[in-house]
Amino acid sequence: MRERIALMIKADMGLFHSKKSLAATVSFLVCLMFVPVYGSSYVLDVVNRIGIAVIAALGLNILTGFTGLISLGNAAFMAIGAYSASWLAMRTGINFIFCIPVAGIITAALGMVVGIPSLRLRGLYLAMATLAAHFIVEFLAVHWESVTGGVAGLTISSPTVAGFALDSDRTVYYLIIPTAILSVLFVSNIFRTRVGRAFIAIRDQEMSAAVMGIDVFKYKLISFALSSFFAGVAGALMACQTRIITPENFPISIAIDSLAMIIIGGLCSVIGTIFGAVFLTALPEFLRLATTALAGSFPELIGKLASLKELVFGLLVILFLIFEPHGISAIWQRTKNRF
Amino acid sequence: AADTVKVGGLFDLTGATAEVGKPFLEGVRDAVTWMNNNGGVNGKKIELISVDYGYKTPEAVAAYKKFVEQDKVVMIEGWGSGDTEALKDQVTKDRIPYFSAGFTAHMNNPAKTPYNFFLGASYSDQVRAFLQFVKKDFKEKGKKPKVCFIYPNNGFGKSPIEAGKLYAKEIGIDVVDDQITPPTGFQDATTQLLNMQKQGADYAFIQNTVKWSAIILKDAKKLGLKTKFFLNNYGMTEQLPELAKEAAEGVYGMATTVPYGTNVPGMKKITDMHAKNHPKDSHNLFYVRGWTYALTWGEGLRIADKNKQLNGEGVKKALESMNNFDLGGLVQPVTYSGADHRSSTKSVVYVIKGGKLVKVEDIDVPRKKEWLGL
Amino acid sequence: MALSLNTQLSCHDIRLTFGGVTALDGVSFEVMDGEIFAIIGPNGAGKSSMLNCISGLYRPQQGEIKFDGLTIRDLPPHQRAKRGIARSFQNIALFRELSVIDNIMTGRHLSQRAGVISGGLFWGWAKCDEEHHRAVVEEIIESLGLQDIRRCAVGSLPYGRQKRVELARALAMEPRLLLLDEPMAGMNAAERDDMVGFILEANCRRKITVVMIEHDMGMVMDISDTVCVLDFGKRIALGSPEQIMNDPHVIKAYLGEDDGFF
Amino acid sequence: MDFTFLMQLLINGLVVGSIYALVATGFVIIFKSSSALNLAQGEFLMVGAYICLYLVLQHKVPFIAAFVITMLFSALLGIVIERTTLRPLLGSPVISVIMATLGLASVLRALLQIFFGVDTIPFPEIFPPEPVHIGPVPVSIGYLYSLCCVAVLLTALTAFFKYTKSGLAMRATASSRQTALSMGISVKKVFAMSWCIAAMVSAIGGILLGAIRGGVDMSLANMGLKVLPVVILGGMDSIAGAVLGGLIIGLLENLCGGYLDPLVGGGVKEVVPYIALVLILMVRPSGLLGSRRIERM
Amino acid sequence: MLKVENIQVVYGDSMLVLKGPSLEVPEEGIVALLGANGAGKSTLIKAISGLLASEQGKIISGTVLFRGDNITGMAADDVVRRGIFHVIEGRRVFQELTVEENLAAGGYTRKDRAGFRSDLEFIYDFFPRLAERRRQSAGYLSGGEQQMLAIGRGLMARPQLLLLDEPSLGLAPLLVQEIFSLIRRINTERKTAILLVEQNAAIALSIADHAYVLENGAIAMSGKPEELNASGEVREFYLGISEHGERRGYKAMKEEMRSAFPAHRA
Ligand SMILES: Nc1ncnc2c1ncn2[C@@H]1O[C@H](COP(=O)(O)OP(=O)(O)OP(=O)(O)O)[C@@H](O)[C@H]1O
Ligand SMILES: Nc1ncnc2c1ncn2[C@@H]1O[C@H](COP(=O)(O)OP(=O)(O)OP(=O)(O)O)[C@@H](O)[C@H]1O
Ligand SMILES: [Mg+2]
Ligand SMILES: [Mg+2]
Repeated sequence: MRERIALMIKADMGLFHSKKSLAATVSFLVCLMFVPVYGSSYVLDVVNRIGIAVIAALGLNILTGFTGLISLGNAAFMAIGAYSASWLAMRTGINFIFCIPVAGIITAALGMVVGIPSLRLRGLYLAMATLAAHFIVEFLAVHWESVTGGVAGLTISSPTVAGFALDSDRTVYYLIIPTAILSVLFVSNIFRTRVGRAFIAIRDQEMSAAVMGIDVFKYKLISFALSSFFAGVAGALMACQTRIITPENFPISIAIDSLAMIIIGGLCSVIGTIFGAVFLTALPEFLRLATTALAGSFPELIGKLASLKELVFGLLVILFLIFEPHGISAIWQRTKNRF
Repeated sequence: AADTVKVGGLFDLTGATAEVGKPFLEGVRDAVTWMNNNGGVNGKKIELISVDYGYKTPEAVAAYKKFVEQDKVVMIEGWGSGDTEALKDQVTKDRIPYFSAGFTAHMNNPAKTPYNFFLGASYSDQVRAFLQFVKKDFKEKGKKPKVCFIYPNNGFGKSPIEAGKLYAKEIGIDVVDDQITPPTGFQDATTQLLNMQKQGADYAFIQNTVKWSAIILKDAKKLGLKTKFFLNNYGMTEQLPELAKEAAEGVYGMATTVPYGTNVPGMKKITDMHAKNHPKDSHNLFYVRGWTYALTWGEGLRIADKNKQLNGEGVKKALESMNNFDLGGLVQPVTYSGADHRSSTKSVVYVIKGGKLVKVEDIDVPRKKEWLGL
Repeated sequence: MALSLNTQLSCHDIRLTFGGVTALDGVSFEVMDGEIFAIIGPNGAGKSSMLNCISGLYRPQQGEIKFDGLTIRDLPPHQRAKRGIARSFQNIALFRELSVIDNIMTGRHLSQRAGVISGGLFWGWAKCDEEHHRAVVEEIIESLGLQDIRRCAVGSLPYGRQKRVELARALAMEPRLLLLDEPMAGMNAAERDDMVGFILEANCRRKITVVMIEHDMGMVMDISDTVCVLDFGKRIALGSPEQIMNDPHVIKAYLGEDDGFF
Repeated sequence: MDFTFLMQLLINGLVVGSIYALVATGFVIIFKSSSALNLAQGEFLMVGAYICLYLVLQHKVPFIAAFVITMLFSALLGIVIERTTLRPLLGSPVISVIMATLGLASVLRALLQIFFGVDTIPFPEIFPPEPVHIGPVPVSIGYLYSLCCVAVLLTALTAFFKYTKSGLAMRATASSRQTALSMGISVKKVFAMSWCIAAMVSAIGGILLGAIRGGVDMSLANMGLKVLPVVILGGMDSIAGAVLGGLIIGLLENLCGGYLDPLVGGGVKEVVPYIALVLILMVRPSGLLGSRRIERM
Repeated sequence: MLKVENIQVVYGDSMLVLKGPSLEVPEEGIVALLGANGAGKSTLIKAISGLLASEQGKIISGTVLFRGDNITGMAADDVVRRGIFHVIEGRRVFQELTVEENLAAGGYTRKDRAGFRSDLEFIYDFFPRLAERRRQSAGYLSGGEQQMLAIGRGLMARPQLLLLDEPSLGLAPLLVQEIFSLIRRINTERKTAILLVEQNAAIALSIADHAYVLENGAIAMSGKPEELNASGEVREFYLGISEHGERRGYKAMKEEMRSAFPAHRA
């Protein structure tokens, strides 16, 4: 009896539900290792952007999907991460690689400050406070020229690791993708433990969470901190990838894209976040390639084709929501169950 | 195939600058067709691969990588300041000449950005020309003229301001005020104008695109301001009188390309192509600008090909060998050199009269060395 | 009956108003360690409000609440939970998207230690800790007969089952004081029997003091040690079940003359 | 001089605020029936403006007639959108609905681009270009119209929600769809109606804005985002709140633009609404006039 | 009047909850439906009122006939317009609306203004607590008050068939009696037929003309109240009456437990 229960517990707690899924994951990771060997720098650029999007969206999913606090501040957090890493690297001369986690921590601290209104604000009202944070950060990025370089922004020299310069898509890949994988693992783990459960409890029933002994405000702040940590790291990686950051790199549309990723991927699903990030980063790329190819044959139509791109994008989003309101992760679950 | 020359084109057809991006693209494309019909690049056809990047920098970067790796283009017709800035190191590394339709002065210093080009007087030189005009125009004795700059808070907006302030000081003009508008999406500039009025500015230079300039002018008209307004080469277009209506009357502005249909030798082929390809579209000087860009780098490609150096570096060299290359009056004659990518420092001042753009005068700004990149 | 005479919870002169509505009006009572204390009264009398004051969801405008002799009046709910107060709700307040197990696991929140970083790494002791508490929860699941639904999302369970999960979640906190708001509402006779069993077990075996609100008079009179009657926010009676049953005020305000249904 | 300056700022703030209020009202109507934020609000404005423009320019329809046709068209559009996009999403979480409105925004923008191109189309002068003077302050006539519209809409909509059966049905539906259904309220009809009304209100806003700006183009949609703080400040479920919020933000922007901008070198006007918003929300978590969230066990 | 025939219901494509029960409500009758938690009682009446659709539930076979018309799978609002009103279990009031607005929403499908007013008066008379709170948001009402409001809404609609899901939930004993006499009254005065789901089996059986027992999604027993009252199983599980014919008490159980674990903390 005891053993049975113990076994059951082990099975419940594992990240992988079967040997097969573990094997599949491992082989996928091995394949990922070899992308830079075969992929062109265009492909790598897209994959790198996906990796960054995964980290950022993962952060947002902690806050919005799991804790139920809708945030439009993700772009701002990414900006904070990007600027603080770059500023640190430039000012102190510390290797950029080490500035990335520090930037994450700085962003986490500021994220907590942004989270303070969550003490009193709920739902869309809180979302608006985070939107306010976005515009305030944007204002500072433009005006605090001594740190941010104003509208001209900052240019970062490429970091080096053990003599290797991370100056190409190929090399940056080995920084971004492992970070993304570690982030996925970390977040999956969080949701097997009490911290993750506390987040979900707060989302589902705040008062009853408080009565269970969960310090609601503290955990909301933790959620903000954790979420902005990942966004900050994503921002720092983005700085590393593009090597020039300006206020225009972090428009509100990035925050909205992050939201779209987690909703289309599946709220409170880690795997869904990955799918969402892939989908929303690759889709515009795909649509652009398609319309460019078409425009080659019908040059007169290029204007209309360009609009068509946006039309298809919007339609896909709507259709997705209609036919799979629980996101890609639900489709994934179903296909997985079939095997 | 060996008998084509590939050129990548990044255009904005759906993003924030689509309304100027579209006629520009059409101009470039018609010019390419025209060149191909008229001998091409010494018999080789130019293949323009155009991509709409929606004014989103990451998409521009991705498209650029595809151009270089998969399409193997020899040069790129770029567009805005975001993509240009983001790619400036990359193009230097890859040796890909990169034309942009932004006129920021810091792109014309080959010591820093050897592969970046644009065509026409920089924003800074336009402001200098404006200041020269003010100096001449201001008649009140014993007083210094007061000027104000109105610009949006972004790279494009700020680009000429420092240069402008320095030059104003140099020639004895007071800059009384900066008025900052949002980059996009405002419908009211009253507070900025009221503040400007308080400072008593005699002249104002609006560094903005036509639709936002029109809003500012309308509000100025509503407030009954006496200030004389000047626009840059994205504000002074055929659209201004349509949008700002009476408020546009008497407003001055700079043009780097002649308005569509102007009676200059180079215009005929343009109006012909237009009648053939877009009989219904109404066109403006951005369409002409597209032409001038394509004709210029088309010439570059031709020279490079003649030198048997049809690659990025060769095209750059070819462009830098151009001296007073004349496009039939469509744009000031083009001169590039290895040390200076200012194609011209001359601006043409227009004024709106009876809803039309009327040429006032040419203003040449000295080609000073220390102004390179500023 | 071996009831200790230590006061565990004392409420003194509690007054709670919402705008113009007076929900509680100078209510006082004491709950002994280990007893079953029932609060009854007509609808809207202020019973749930009283529990909310004890668990910290409402803050009374006036009065004193002491737990183990220390005032808890100004503590936020989670700190009261730390002191050992657990509760269930009248309108079920489970975490709808979580499974039954995870709902009950939240009850272990205070006993667990893992933080963000150790949790994220899920290595060594964080893992052991999780396994250990999981085992405790499995035990509670078994003793309340919830095995068959342990992996179900609670949102779609029938009302009666949800009430039971709520009790399990509260028990998982290993509280000293358990507040139950209508634990048997919506159950049939057989299920009521089970529920009474669970409550008595909690009280006797786990030594948990119980304060409960119930409209099932038969059950209240049978199992509680003390009954407090509220009406219009005022305490109208307090005493042993026998005293209450015969109290004319209580009969008039609450029970009715005809006691045919219990 | 300084007093005039203040007066100018105040009056300009009020009239500009009235446009915000008008747009914000569209948000509130949708929110009141479905608890969702319509992020395609800006595109709704654009549709109204473009349709009216198209009728006037291409078909030479007199402005009043064009206005009426635009209203009818918008109503129809509201219904079509409800049918095709919102109704299939009936059971989904609110956040999905919000996301869908974002997709909708893309679709509407793309369609408008395909039909009308990306150029700024000059708006015919439907109001006399000469401003009227309120005291020393010149005000564009378009803004006066918007003030009137706001006043009319405020009373009409408030009465509608408070005293009519349909208004009650809308509020009931927002509160709980399932329970509303069990009352015999047709949730579908309620949604159709609210999208219909919201689209019409937005069209009015779009036409006025187009007329005030003198041209219509894709950037008109930015107004949707711009007005968000207004809606939240007033309280998302209050028409009066939207109006109050609009006026307050209008005033605030102008006062800060007038007095603070010169001090810090511009751009304050853009953030100030947000800073004020957060401060006010900390005191009133559901906006100035929004109904408080019910949290009770 | 209402006839449910072999109805099968699944939730979310897979979970079969109703396994073909049939049931009938005669004109002007009161029918009680008993059953354990999770037996599917609420599901059954949701299937009648059309509210299943909003919970991912589906009727996969069987029919629901109302006065001879097939209303299987009809939209909930249409069902209400035909005269069937469902008082949902668990006090689903419109929290943000005031008490009076809630009642008005109950009368949404009505056309007669005068009757509307008099019914409102009638409800306030019957539930004075609601009258006191008429302008207050319903979300702030106590549990019992919300239940009163939910029932009040059902009365406002003046349906021909009223489906009541656990009306006595959370109501004080005195009020429970009153509510059930009210149900009787509505039944006789207004000729409203009633289908009643109730855990308090004793009182439900006391007013019903006919009763069904649902177990595991199927009808396990049905008959006149007297017949059910006589059944051992019903007595044991639903009425809580022991074999000896008296109400089962918990006193003994408590004594037993207390003596089994005597040592209380000192
Ligand atoms: N929305 C739903 N989705 C999935 N399963 C559901 C849903 N609603 C109910 N169920 C399941 O259907 C079964 C019957 O539920 P139902 O609510 O009809 O029971 P009931 O007899 O009314 O019980 P109670 O007395 O507790 O109200 C239960 O096992 C429940 O888990
Ligand atoms: N947050 C609140 N705001 C306003 N009024 C409230 C609030 N909470 C409770 N009330 C009012 O206080 C009174 C007492 O409510 P309470 O919930 O304590 O009653 P109760 O005794 O639990 O009744 P029931 O048996 O019906 O659950 C009610 O009239 C209710 O309307
Ligand atoms: Mg209560
Ligand atoms: Mg039920």
